[in-house]
Amino acid sequence: MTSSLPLWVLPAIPLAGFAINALLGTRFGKSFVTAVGVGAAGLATLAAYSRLVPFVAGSHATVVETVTNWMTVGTLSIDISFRLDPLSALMLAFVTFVAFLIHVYAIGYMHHEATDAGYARFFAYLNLFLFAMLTLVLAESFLLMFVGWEGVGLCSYLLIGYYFDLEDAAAAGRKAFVVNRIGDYGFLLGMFGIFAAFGSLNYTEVFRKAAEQPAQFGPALSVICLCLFIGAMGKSAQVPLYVWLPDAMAGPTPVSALIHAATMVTAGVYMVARCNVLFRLAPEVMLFVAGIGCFTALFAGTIAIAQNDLKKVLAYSTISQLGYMFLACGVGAFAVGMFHVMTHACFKACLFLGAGSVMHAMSGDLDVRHMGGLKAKMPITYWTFLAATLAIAGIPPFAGFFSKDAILSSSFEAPGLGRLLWFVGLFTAGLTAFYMFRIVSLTFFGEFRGTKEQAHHVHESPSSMTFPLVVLGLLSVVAGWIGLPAVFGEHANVIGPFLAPIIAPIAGHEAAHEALPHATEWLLMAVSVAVAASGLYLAYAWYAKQGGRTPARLAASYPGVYALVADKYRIDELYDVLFVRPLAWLARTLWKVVDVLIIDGLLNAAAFLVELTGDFLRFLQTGNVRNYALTFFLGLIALLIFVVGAM
Amino acid sequence: MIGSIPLFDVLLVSGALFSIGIAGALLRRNAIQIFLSIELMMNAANLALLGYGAALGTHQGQVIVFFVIAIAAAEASVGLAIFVALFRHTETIDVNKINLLKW
Amino acid sequence: MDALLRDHLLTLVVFLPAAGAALLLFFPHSARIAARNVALGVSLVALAASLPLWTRFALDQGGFQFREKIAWIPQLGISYAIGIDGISLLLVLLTTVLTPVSLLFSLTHVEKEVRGFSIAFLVLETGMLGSLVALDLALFYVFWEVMLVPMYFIIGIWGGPRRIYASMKFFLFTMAGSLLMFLAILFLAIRYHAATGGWSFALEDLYRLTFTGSTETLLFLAFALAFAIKVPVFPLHTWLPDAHTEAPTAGSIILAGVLLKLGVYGYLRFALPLFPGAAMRFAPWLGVLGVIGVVYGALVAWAQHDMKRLVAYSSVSHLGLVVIGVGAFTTMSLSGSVLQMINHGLSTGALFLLVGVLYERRHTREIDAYGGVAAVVPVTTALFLIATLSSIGLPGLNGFVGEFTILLGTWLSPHRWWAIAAATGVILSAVYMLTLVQRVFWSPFAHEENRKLTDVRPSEFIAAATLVVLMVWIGVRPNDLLDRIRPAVESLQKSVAAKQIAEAQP
Amino acid sequence: MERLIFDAAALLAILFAGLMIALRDPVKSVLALVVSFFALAVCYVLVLAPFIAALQIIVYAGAILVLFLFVLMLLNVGPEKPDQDRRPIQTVLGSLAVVVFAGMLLGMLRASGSRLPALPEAVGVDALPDPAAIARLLFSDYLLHFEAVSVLLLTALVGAFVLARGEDAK
Amino acid sequence: MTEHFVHFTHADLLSIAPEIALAAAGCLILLIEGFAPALRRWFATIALGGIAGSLYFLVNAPPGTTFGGRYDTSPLTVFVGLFLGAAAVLALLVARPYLERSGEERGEFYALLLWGHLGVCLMTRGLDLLIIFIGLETLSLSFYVLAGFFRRVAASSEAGLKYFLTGAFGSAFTLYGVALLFGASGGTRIDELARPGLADSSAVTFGLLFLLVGFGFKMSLAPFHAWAPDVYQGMPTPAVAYLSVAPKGAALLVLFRVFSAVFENGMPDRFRAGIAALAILSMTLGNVVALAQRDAKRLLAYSGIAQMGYVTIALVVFGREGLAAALVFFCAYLVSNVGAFAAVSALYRDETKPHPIAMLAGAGRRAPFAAAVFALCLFSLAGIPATAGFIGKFFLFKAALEKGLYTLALIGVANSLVSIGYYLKVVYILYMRDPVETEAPPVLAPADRLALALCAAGIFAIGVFPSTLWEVARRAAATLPFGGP
Repeated sequence: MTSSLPLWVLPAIPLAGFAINALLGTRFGKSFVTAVGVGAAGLATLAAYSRLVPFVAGSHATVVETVTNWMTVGTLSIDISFRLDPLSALMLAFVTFVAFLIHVYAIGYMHHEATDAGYARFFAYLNLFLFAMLTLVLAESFLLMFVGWEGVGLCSYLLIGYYFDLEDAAAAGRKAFVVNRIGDYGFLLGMFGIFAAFGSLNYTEVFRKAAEQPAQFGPALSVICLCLFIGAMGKSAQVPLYVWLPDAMAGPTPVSALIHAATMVTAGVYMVARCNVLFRLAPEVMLFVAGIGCFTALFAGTIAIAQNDLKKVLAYSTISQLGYMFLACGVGAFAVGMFHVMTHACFKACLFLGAGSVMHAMSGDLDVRHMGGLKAKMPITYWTFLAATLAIAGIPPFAGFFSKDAILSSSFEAPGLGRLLWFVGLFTAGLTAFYMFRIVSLTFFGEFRGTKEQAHHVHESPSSMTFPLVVLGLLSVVAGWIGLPAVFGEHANVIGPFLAPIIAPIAGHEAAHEALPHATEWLLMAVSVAVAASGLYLAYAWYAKQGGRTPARLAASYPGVYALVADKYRIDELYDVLFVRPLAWLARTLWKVVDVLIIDGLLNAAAFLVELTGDFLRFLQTGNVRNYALTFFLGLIALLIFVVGAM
Repeated sequence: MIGSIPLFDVLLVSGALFSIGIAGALLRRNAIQIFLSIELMMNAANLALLGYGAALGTHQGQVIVFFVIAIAAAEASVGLAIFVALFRHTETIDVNKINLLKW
Repeated sequence: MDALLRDHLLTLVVFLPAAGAALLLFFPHSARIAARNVALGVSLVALAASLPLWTRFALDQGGFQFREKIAWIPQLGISYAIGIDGISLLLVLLTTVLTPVSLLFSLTHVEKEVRGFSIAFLVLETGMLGSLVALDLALFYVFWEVMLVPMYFIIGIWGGPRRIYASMKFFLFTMAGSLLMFLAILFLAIRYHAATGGWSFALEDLYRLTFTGSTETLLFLAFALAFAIKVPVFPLHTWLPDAHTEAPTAGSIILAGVLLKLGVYGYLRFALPLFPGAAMRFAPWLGVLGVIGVVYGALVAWAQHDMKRLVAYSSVSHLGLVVIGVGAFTTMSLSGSVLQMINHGLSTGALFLLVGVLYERRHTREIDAYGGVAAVVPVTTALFLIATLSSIGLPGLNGFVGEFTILLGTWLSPHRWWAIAAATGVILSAVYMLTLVQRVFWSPFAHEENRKLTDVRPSEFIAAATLVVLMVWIGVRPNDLLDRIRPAVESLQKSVAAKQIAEAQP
Repeated sequence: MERLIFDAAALLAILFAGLMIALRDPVKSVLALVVSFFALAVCYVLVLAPFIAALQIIVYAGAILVLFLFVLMLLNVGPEKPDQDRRPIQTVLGSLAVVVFAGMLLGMLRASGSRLPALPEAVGVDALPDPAAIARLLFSDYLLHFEAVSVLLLTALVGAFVLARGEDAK
Repeated sequence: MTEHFVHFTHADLLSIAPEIALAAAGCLILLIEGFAPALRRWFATIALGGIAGSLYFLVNAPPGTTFGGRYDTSPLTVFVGLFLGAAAVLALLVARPYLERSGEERGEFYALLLWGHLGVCLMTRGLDLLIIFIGLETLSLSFYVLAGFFRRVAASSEAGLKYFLTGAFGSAFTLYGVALLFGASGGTRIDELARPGLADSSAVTFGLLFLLVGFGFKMSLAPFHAWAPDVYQGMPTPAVAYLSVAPKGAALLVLFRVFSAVFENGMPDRFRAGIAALAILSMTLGNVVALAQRDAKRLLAYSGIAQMGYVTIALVVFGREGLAAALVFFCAYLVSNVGAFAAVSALYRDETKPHPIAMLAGAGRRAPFAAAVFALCLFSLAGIPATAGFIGKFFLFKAALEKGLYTLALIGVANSLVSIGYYLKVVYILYMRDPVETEAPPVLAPADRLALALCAAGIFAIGVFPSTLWEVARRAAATLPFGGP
């Protein structure tokens, strides 16, 4: 494929877009900005597919393209080189595509959101994000990936803080960056460990060495993987580092859709999958990953039930779904995890955009308690939203069903705690179905509960917004079909074999797990569908039919529990008390006590002492000559005693 | 020889006078008396010089003393002039009272 | 002229500013504009003259280049011996870049005693350059001290409200260290005399001396103290916040940008190679102090209400990292440290500059006096953001490369836990810098008087943009610098190793 | 014989010296000093320095001390009042110091004095050195001193003139 | 007895020609004062001419000793003579405008200054304790008078009294010391002291210590310093400028001569320790008390006390290398200190009032040149590199370390740290404090400018190119009699 354009062009295009918009955007007005920004995204997508199509069609052989050497220090030598293999291909495929759609959506969404300057800034950031994300995905070395990794973090920071003059937006941006930095700390240490162990940071070399003599690296790896996973937890909002994601909803909705649902937050999963060789050599860490994932899924799900802010609910569901993905990775089903990443990108993006469209219609109001009956007013939004909801709820044949089911079954068949994980996952599935349909019911069914002017302002969004909705809606129906379970036939599952090569064989670990008997498969499917369906029904019955009396009664009867859940278990407050305040106190103390009081105090005291001595001795100069003569004479005597006395 | 004067008699006298001179210089308050004491110290030195000179059998001692007396005279004239000049301002030559310049 | 450019290029670079200062002496006291422009012009010429150093620098050799040697006090073997290796090359260029930047900024902001200011600044530049290129300890000491005087005046005359205290503190702190170093230098020369019968203060000659443990330790401490104060290493850092805060913006830029580096530079150039044994014995202490510096500086920075103080403490934190890199003494960490010196010079310089932009308009450094000004001064905000990102080590900008190589290098050294501890700086720096950004530029618009804030003037923009460009350049092509650092660092390590062996067998 | 006279004169000198510093009235103490100087002159003779003895009487007792008296009259400073402002520290420390010093000095002088021979006996007037010898020394070895002293005296002269001259000049 | 009565050779004449020139110039001035007061304004010129002449004769004087080994003409004395001459010249330059301002322009001032200078020259060139004593007295007498020169001003007269009483007290001890040494050596020539076995006699020890305190008094070495601040404050500034430099150098040289004659082979440790104690006391006391001073001249007095403490280290080092270091130090001290006093005399309007430092506030703007030179001198006194002061300390501490006097060196640097405290205090008042008074200080007279410029030039010349000075100083010191190998 000499003719095809080199990989570095893919990130380069949005970077150029960013540069142009950042420098000139404000001068030439919105249309120019739109052209550049969306154009860049589109071009990037085209470029990506121009590489993807031949790749998928041809042999899925890994391609590594080196641009140049970035830095060489001592034994460390980092090339700027990109890698195209099934894993990055998958990511590339949906990242570019979804990103493009969301750029399009943003045209309409941001149009009256922003001044020219703001508009330009927004698209510049979006392009920058796309650049960083592509770097992250295509990087061939951990360090280059880290560049993208921090880059996306930066963009999320900038975009969350897009409305910088809102207190909580500004705070949320900082929070996101700092929490991510905590994860990056882990990532950094992981990289150090890797370099110390393997003497390189290039995937190819590291994974090869690891796969060839696993025994040699075993102990080191468990630490390394733990550190890496901490990084992933930060980026992918897993307990306990998830706290930034809900706040991140303060950003414009397209941002939430693109960064905080579809792409960036899945980087953690991607990284874990990327390092599957290392992780598989650290089984205890794998278990940890699965555990964290599973718990996060459940934990976030429960919070989602009690939230009334549309985007908040979606945010928690995102966290929960990310939990699923880690669960999959944790039980060794990396391919399945990535599959869910892909499907989730479609339906969650769709949900967010739908939410955005609703918000748009409700003139900025996101509280589901003010909505209701929007079905009629905004059909497209409704239908696409519904499709995506069914997808996330795991109703066949929607996309979510297949990926989620695959996760559940692979955790079911996992040894050890597998069954437990499966059960929790299953319960969470029901939970998901419930809270998702809860908001659907509250938003689209029943009577409108908002104010008058909201009521007559409500309208369907412009085509630039509905078009992506439709596309994504469709995708959330069909995207799952590339990963049909084995029971639908030998070659029903496309994605699995496609991703198979990234799960490199490790010397001594032959990945031999026999598929479940079909009967069990069917049974599991049935169970999960049943659970999901019941969740749906319950939500429909309670919120759409009887207008939420039962839940209200429940909430009333257990006020404490309800309050706790509604307050997201007050985790933020907990962190505040545990970490933030003590550190702030420490900082102040160090400054006021150590710096000012002790160090400066001592120095000033010394100086003062000298001056004081001077001020005192000064008065020995009495002005009386007799005293002078006396001092002279005493001096002489002292000298005499000193010198003669020594004889 | 019985009658001859041992050198250290001379020196002791000079030492004693020197010490008395110092005592006067330190204990008197009247500038003139202080200066007198200093003159006494110089005479003590003269005595020592003469004693040594005699003991060493050289006239140098006397020559030195000759010069010292000249110097002392000069010093006296200047010193007294200074006292007079100061007295014009302070109306006293009690050095305890003369401390414009201090600290 | 050609000969001058060929054989005495370095001298030219060093003394151009001083010549400019001498020229300014003859200007009438009232010629403010002229003085300004002449100073700026001279510093730019110096910059231009220093560029050939970069282009003509031979990458392949570890030793000193552009050497010149003229007898100065022949009886004592003191000579005007100068030359640069990769390390000093970069610092020299940093100096020649930052000086015009500061002067450019000051164009519109120094109104009082312009002539004096310009003179002081040019003399300061010569002092800094001189101590960077000196290869003779006596010469080095002279430049090292000469630097203090103009900086004392710059802080004391053009500084903030507590400028007197700050300038005095600055002077006394630095003197306290360097006086001991002065004795140590004399002692070295005397030892050399005793050993060889000849006199010399030349670095290369004194490198050859070897000492018994205790003597070496004392001498090392004498040197190290001087440099540690300059760096500054915790707990000798308290002069820095005051000096940086009270100094006029241009002064802060130079202080943070260059003067602090001279501490580390001095350590690398003198203390380390002269007394490797002691240096290695004390390396753990150095590392520990560095770690403390990183965390302590960051935390205290977080607690500040004053923008300049915050940035000043951030310097303590960053320099702590550099010190760790030196302490770890691996090729990687050393190169990282050198690179990080440049990075810190650029990023912190830019931060001070932009804080200065706000200060010159609002005349307060209180963080709470601002808030939400991004809307009023977008360009300033953007520049400040970039500087911030560079200083918190965002990949793609210069800060990251240095930070990463230092930490990785340290991790590979015996002192792995330093890296673990110091890496927390990654988190903390984000905490305090982003807090600053949030409280000054973001969050709701707080004070009406900020409405009339004007965005950067062209001169200010050029000054800041220069730095930003350099940040990006180094971030993207660090090799341009690393290639020049490598030979210097390797030869440093070689000489140290060699001398340690020499000291091993008496 | 000489020794007795010497000791007597010496005692007298010391006695009046003590008196000189003891007396409050400056005039009296000048007179005491005059006596003490006369006694010293006697001692000078006995240590074989009649020429100096003469000078002592003429210049010192004659001129200088008279000058003192003259100034005292000019300024007519009365005696110190005993009660007023005595400085105990100065007095105590001073006296102590003098005692200590005298002790050390005398001890040293005894030691060094005993190292040198006693003075040769003066038998008869002719044995006394003639001033010519001194003059010879004065104009040979001590010529330079002689010239130097001339400047010194000139300085003193001018100095005294500068200070003591009446205000009329300016 | 056969040769003529007066021994006075041509060589003798040539060797004292410098002093004759000085004396003559003084007389000439007095004559003019007496008979042609109209020619007043030429006094300074004549005085300068006299010094120029004396220096000319000094340089051309036949090397070797004259007056029977009692008077010395050697590179050392020539060097010191030039040093003293420079001090006198600068003092005279400052004196003229100063006296004009204070309406005291009288010939006696110049005459006495010249004769005092003559006395100092005698001290430095005399190889005979009595000559030295006479020189000392000549110096003292003329400066007693100069101290009280402003008869209208009480402070001046008081300064005269204090200087006179303490000075006379001090020289009595010196005289007794001379007597004791004469008794021990049987002569007054210094070379007669270089007799084996002399060193350990107690009389000699006492004699030396008496000389030490006598000349230490002239050097204003603590604890014999008490007169200095008061006298400096009351004395006309130009006279102080000279007094604070030249006699100190001469006194130290004398001490060097005498000690190195007596201790031909090494100074005994008890003496070393004693002198070191004086040095330490002087440095510390001078610096610490200077911190507390509010009057410019008093501050400089204490700074001078401290500086003498430093240079006394050279006497502890002893021998020719010690002397060489001391010579360099004194040259540096000359330009810095005289410059400082010149600036003081230029910066204050009313000479007869005290000189509070606070009055200098804002002088940096009101009198840029004088203030700049003042600051420069202060930095030089503080020993900042590239100034003369640094060079002085450099060679001093080098010599000390070479002798292994580590403690002394450490105390020395510790003290110079303290000293920075008050030197910078003045600088900051000059430049960083807003003026308390608005009227400008007197316009600089050309002579003042010249003096200041010369000092500044000297500070830089010595500070940047010290090698020549060092070489010359070493050559000069090499000719110190009994300087050891």
